[in-house]
Amino acid sequence: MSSIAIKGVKKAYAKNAVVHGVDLEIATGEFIVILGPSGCGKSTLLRMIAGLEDISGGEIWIDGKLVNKMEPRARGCAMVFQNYALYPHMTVAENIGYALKVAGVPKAERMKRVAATAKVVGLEAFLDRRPAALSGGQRQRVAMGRAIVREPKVFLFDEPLSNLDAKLRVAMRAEIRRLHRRLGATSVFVTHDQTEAMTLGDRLVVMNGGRIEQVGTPAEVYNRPATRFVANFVGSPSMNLMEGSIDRHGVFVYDEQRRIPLPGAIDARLVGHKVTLGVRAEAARLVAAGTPGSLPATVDFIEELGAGRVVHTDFDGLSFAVALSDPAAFETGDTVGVMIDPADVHLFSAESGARINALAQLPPVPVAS
Amino acid sequence: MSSIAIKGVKKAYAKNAVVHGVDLEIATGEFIVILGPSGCGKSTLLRMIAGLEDISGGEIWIDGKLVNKMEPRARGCAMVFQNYALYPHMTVAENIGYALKVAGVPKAERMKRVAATAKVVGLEAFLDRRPAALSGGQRQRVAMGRAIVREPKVFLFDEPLSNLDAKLRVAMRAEIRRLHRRLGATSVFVTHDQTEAMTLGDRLVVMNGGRIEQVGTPAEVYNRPATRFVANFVGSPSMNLMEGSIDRHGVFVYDEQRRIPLPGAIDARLVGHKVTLGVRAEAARLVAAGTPGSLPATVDFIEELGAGRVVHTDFDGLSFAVALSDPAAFETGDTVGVMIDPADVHLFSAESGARINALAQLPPVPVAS
Amino acid sequence: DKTKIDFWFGNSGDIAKRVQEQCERFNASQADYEVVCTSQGTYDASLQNTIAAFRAGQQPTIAQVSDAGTLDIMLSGAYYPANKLMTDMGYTVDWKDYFSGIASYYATSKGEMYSFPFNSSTALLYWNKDAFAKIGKDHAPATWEEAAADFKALKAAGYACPLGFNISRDEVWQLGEQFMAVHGEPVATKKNGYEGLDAELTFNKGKWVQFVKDLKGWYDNGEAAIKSKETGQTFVEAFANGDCQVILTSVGDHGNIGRTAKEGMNWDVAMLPVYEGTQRKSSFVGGASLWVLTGKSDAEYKGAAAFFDFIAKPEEALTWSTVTGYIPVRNSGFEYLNEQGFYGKAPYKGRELAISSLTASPADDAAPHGIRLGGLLQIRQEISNGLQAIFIKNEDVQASLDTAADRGNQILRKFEQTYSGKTLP
Amino acid sequence: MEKRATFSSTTIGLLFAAPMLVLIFVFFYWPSGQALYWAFTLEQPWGGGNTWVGLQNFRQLLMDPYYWGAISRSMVFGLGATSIAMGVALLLALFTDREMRGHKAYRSIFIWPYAIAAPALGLAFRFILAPEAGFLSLINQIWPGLWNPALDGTDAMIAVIVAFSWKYIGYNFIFFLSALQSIPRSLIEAAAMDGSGPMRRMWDIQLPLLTPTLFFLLVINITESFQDSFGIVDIMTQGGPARATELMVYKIYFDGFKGLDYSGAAAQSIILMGLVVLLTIVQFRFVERRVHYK
Amino acid sequence: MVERTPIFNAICQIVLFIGLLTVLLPFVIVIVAATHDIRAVNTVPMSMVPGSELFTNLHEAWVRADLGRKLLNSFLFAGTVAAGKVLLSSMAAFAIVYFRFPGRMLMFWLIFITLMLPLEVRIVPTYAVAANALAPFQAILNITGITWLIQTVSGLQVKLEWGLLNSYTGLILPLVATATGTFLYRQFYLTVPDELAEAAKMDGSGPVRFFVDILFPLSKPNMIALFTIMFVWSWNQYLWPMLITTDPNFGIAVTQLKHLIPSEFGLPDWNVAMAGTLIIMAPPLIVVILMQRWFVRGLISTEK
Ligand SMILES: Nc1ncnc2c1ncn2[C@@H]1O[C@H](COP(=O)(O)OP(=O)(O)OP(=O)(O)O)[C@@H](O)[C@H]1O
Ligand SMILES: Nc1ncnc2c1ncn2[C@@H]1O[C@H](COP(=O)(O)OP(=O)(O)OP(=O)(O)O)[C@@H](O)[C@H]1O
Ligand SMILES: O=P(O)(O)OC[C@H](O)CO
Ligand SMILES: [Mg+2]
Ligand SMILES: [Mg+2]
Repeated sequence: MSSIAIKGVKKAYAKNAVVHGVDLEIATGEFIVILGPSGCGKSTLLRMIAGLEDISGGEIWIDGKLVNKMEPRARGCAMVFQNYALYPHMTVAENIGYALKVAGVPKAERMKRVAATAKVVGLEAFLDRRPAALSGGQRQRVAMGRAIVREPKVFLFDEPLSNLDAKLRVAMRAEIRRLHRRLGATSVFVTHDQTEAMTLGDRLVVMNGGRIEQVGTPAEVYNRPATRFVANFVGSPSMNLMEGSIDRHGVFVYDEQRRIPLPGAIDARLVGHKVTLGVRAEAARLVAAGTPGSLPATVDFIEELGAGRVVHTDFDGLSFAVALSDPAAFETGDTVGVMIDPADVHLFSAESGARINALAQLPPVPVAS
Repeated sequence: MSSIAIKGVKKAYAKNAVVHGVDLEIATGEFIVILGPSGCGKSTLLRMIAGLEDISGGEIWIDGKLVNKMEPRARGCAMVFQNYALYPHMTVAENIGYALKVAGVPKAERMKRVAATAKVVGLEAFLDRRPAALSGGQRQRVAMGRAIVREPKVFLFDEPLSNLDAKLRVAMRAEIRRLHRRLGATSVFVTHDQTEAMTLGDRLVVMNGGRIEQVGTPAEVYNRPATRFVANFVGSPSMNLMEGSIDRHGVFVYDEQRRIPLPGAIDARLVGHKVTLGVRAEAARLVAAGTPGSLPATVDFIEELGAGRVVHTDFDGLSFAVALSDPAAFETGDTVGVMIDPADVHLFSAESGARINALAQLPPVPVAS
Repeated sequence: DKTKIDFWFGNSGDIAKRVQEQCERFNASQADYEVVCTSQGTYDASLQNTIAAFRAGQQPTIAQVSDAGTLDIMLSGAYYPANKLMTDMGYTVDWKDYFSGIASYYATSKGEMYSFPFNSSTALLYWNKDAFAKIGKDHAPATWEEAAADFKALKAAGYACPLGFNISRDEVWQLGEQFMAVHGEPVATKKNGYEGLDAELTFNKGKWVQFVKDLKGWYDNGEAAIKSKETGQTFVEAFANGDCQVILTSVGDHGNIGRTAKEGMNWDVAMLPVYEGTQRKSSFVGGASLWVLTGKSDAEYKGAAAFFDFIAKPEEALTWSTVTGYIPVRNSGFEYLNEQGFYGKAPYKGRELAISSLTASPADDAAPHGIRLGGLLQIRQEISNGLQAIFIKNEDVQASLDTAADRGNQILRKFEQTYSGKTLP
Repeated sequence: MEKRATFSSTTIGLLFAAPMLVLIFVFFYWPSGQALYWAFTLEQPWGGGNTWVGLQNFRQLLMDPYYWGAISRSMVFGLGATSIAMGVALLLALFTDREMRGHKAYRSIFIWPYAIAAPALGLAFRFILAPEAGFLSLINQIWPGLWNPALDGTDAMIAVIVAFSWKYIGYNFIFFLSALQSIPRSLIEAAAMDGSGPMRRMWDIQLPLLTPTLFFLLVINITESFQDSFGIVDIMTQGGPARATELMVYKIYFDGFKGLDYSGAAAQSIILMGLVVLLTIVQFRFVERRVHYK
Repeated sequence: MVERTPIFNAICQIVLFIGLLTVLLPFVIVIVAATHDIRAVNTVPMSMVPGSELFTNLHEAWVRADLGRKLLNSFLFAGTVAAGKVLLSSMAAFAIVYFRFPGRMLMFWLIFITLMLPLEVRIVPTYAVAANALAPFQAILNITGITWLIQTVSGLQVKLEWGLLNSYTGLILPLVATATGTFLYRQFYLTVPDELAEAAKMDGSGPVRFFVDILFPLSKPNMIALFTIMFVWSWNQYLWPMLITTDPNFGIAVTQLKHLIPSEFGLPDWNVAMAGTLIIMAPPLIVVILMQRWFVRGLISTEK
């Protein structure tokens, strides 16, 4: 049974629509990550689930109950806020225990549950401190503790890691993951950081401009992006995208010099149509300039990543990134050849941005210059 | 000739020393990144260069002039602040042109230079807006423009990207890189994000607790960390570190079950001493449990990164990460073997944390179980 | 238990202390009543607070109202007339015993006393004998002509302030009203208002205009100086300090000056001068009287009557006059003081001149013995404003006094309109 | 300006506001309403009754040149005192904010004047500013007659303005200093890097960023200049000499409370209230429109 | 900052120092005058060398103005007014900021306008209301005919009466009814992050709990700042206390100044007056000095 069902949910602020009819089913115990750029309506959706925002249209069901008109406290959700929203004048113990206190849980029982929660989030030693005397990571843990203590059916996270520094973010990610495994509660996690999304989610929901672009496992989303937007948004460096059209020979034409053969037979209806071609940086290879089948480019600059490097090349103004795991044999300014395996090519309709599915699944075909 | 020379510079706030004698030479046109955890004194060092902070000891030379007692404005440095520090009551054009106005540049000339700068940072369309009406990335650009317009000898950046979201951070990184290539001014860039540091710097300066731990190119720092601190701090996921000692056979002993042979002859003086052994996640391999020469471990969890994945394994409580580029053949809970190539091993003195150099340079030796 | 009655008064400072002492003496003298005496700070405040409290139904039993506020309360209907009170409470008072000047200031046209004269005074001329000796004089000027010569001489002898005066609202009464009184000139038509609310101010038409011009002349010549709180020293302080040689002020200040005068300074008082050829008339009574307000219980009224009875005792008059400077309000009190030889004793000598001044007119004189104008405090303010225009802004004397009279008349008309339909008792 | 997170219960909201609303109804609006009624009548001071006179009170006032004098003097006083109190406080706050030696002492002492009661203040200043006895008597010894607030209207106005300003320097100082301290340090540093010296920074950066505070204080100072001036004028000059310091509030108090002309005073109150409301609305429009950078 | 601006620094220091003198001078004069005897204090010009009569004068002022009792009253009065303002203002501001109901802005303006019309101006009608604080309601009942209705129906004469003259309540309530506090609190509430209210909602608390558990304790620095301002303000009130308390038992310290100011009819003992002034102005000064740290902090968070 699904834990949360979102049916055609819409949101408008004074006629200004920001969520345009979202449908989503979340299974019990699932960890769902909502990913999307700033302003796309992620928080709004999450807050509608929480009950902090009125729903302008559609229905939200939690555990089989229609909650559209239900108060936040009645919905059985707990929320972790981006800035944690800890009560600054309360100690850690009081922060964690506040929901229980409001619910009228007797003091002894409350203290027991707070202590148990503190153990889960590793804050036993800090129960008497105020939030101001905690580090960022510890505050984050208090926010988690506050959510856990109520034993909610659903956890809602609104970018809970974005205020932490890079190193800590990675560590907390692992911790959230572990916690989820342990508690097994349905979780909805909002972020605009794709690494976070990839590493955390059982499934990702990629949103853009108030609409869902794709729902799928991290691997699906990465390997078969449903839209050009998803292709561009997920993955670092971003997928290389080129605008062009398909000619009669089943070749993608970017300009006269740069033609990329496409795998398999082309649906006749696509010929002459504008499409976007995408190639992941790690799917392309760099070869010596002039290698047959390669496209000529110059090395713009090289990003050293330690474990690898990204070579940014330049196709007459269009930049194209190639990820290498071996040390680069090239320097800035060198002319090189970029090799693209047709099997690794993604095609999107230039018009709608939707994936053109047929192509990538066909067997590769030898490259013609 | 070096553009900036820092000689034995110290800083103490009311007897509380926060920078303990730093020496650093920066060549003209170089892009230096100062990397280190929060509170290590990065900003303080940068601000001493800028003249925003008095110097408690040592000397700072810029362009051959001792600047210890020089006013900020006289030093010819421009600074980009973490929160941008834009003047909220001025338009973009006024923000960018303020330094020129103060310098008494006539209005016509000023407007010309502001327009030119705006073009460089891509803000032509926003010149009349106030900062409040700009997005994060645009604000960042204004801050850059404000620095550029003065054509300074030195650019100082204090975590200028940390307020941006992940996607934008990557894009701005590339922009700063390009700008540096174009203007060629000496730049000092402070960050605590190691990816940023690796991708931007000609050389990195890794700081910790008010001291420099290592100075070197990104590759040097990544491949030959000078201290255990650097090894741990640089790279994502962090280098796997294990405490142990070296036995007479030149083998690193972690516990009775886990012994890792070390390459080459061991300096006799090291035998029996406590050391820290480090292996990067991408230097280790996962093999079937029981493979000779492998160390037994269980798979804790797997982080899907799209272009690769990190398998977190567990050595009886000690976690060990292995990065894979191919899809993992293992699942959480599986028992696996971790394979470490002695050539990829880093050794640090457990006492001082300093790299023990001799080892890694020697040719690899076959692994004994 | 004792019946408590409230008594609000306006004096402050030393005089307030004396009032308190009197209250304590009364409380100690009998066991039935306790009078709670509260200073409201100034005469104005006493009246205002009383009105506010009355409107709120929280009025005191007894309130002190200054001479100038008399008509404001007389038309209110908010009081229990003194004569009726005493009769109702079983006291017989010989109303004839009051000095006629004092009585007529507070009585109705039929001669009924509606309030009890309490601290009565009149203006006197204070002069520095030492300074006058320097110019070869051993007596105070009796006429303004003589005074003018004295001021000139004093100035010539090096005195910076032969005459000290002030023209603030609270200090114009001795310069204006009292001047007109002793010269027998009307302040307003209808016998200074005694004969109707439609009286009009006339102070801008008689001798007083000349006096103001003279005063301005002395002032311009440096023979007279304005001394006030604002200049750092009031003219009373300046006199006591020996800085000013002549001042006109209330006999109420006699005690105060005696206590604060510079050591060894010889000074004395005299009646206000008149212009030559003028027959001296009685000066007006100053100070304040006590009113009993309506809406209180019989017990409280009994207490009030007892209090009035107490303060009317000759011994009280003696004590009161001794410590303040105020005059006894009744013949019997005056006689008692005389019997005690009070006016012969050093610090008190001269105070009898106040009585002489108040009774200077022949008994059959028809001139009014007071002023009965509504809003008199505001009118004084207009006079003060007029004088300030003259002395400070050097504006024309006649024009300024005309303006003051004009504005004063507006006040009178508004008063008349406010009480339209009412007539003076 | 608006909250995202709000509560929906109107009843509870009203209950929270109720105590304040009841109090202002009883002690502000009801009496003010009464004053409004009096303004159209002639009210007997002892409460014996009143006569309806329509606009007569207003007509008389508006035809009285002295009343217009009081209005213009009030403006002079309000603007003069406000600009001195705010100007000096601003200067002191700007300089104190530079955190030079002794700034902690300055910071605490400059606040002191606010703690002093207007009457006590009036007393002290009367003492200080008295032309013959006070400390300014020195001036008169050098240039005789130069300073005489007792007889010179301008001097008197200066004296009350100075006394009022002195008190409000403390008040304004606190607000300016807090506002200055909440300007991000990095803005000042950025300006320093841009080559701007301390004085220039004050002018270019700090002052513009203080504008919201400036306007807030302007409203408060002007309204306070109506209120607190009363105690000072009453003790120092009583509106004199020659009406030179007769301000609107003082005149209302004097005519109504001392002169027992309740109706005339009520009419003046109505005019004053209209004036202040107007002034504040103008200021608010200005604040809302021009001053918010966020 | 590494800045060498010796001339400008010197100018600043000089200006600050002059400011310091200007601020301190009146205090010094009051103190010195309080040490003189009556003659010395009336000498022109007064000597700035302190005399030896301080304690005599303080004692005399203390006794004469009955300062023991009056100071106690002042503390009670100023403390309650300040506390009342803090409480009512925070509640009213809460209603204005955190609720959406029709007439909310009207309410804000109704409260705000009270900032503008000083008590001095409407003192007489206010006094009348203080005499019977229920008079407005009585009047409403009368005008609407409810009184008549009740009387005809039940024969009972409705007579609401609550006199406040000469009571602490009367001294305090009218002064509580002003807007400054509401204004400051509103500014502060606007800076409180929305997430805090949302977190509380998620934790199950309604508006009342949120106010009591979160908002009120959070505003502690503002509370202290407002309390200090209001304490000083109330302590220094003059006209209203003077009017409403005719019973010396309810008198407060500041109005006692008038008993100390030498009147034309009394001795010019300014030394005692100044000694009294010294005593009377000390408590608010001490409060300001003690609260200073919190005070500035409280305002910082309100301002921005
Ligand atoms: N209270 C509001 N009134 C009007 N518009 C709003 C309001 N709250 C949000 N919006 C608008 O709704 C859109 C979606 O906002 P939302 O906060 O859901 O974005 P988000 O995806 O969470 O972005 P971010 O990553 O920046 O948090 C934005 O365009 C925003 O401007
Ligand atoms: N004005 C100051 N007074 C006292 N100590 C200070 C001051 N400024 C900084 N410090 C201390 O100096 C140390 C170094 O601070 P610095 O700001 O240089 O750190 P950082 O490396 O820039 O850290 P972050 O990444 O958090 O910006 C810290 O421990 C900090 O607490
Ligand atoms: O000084 P007094 O007490 O005599 O009174 C003077 C005047 O008569 C007051 O109106
Ligand atoms: Mg969001
Ligand atoms: Mg820093």
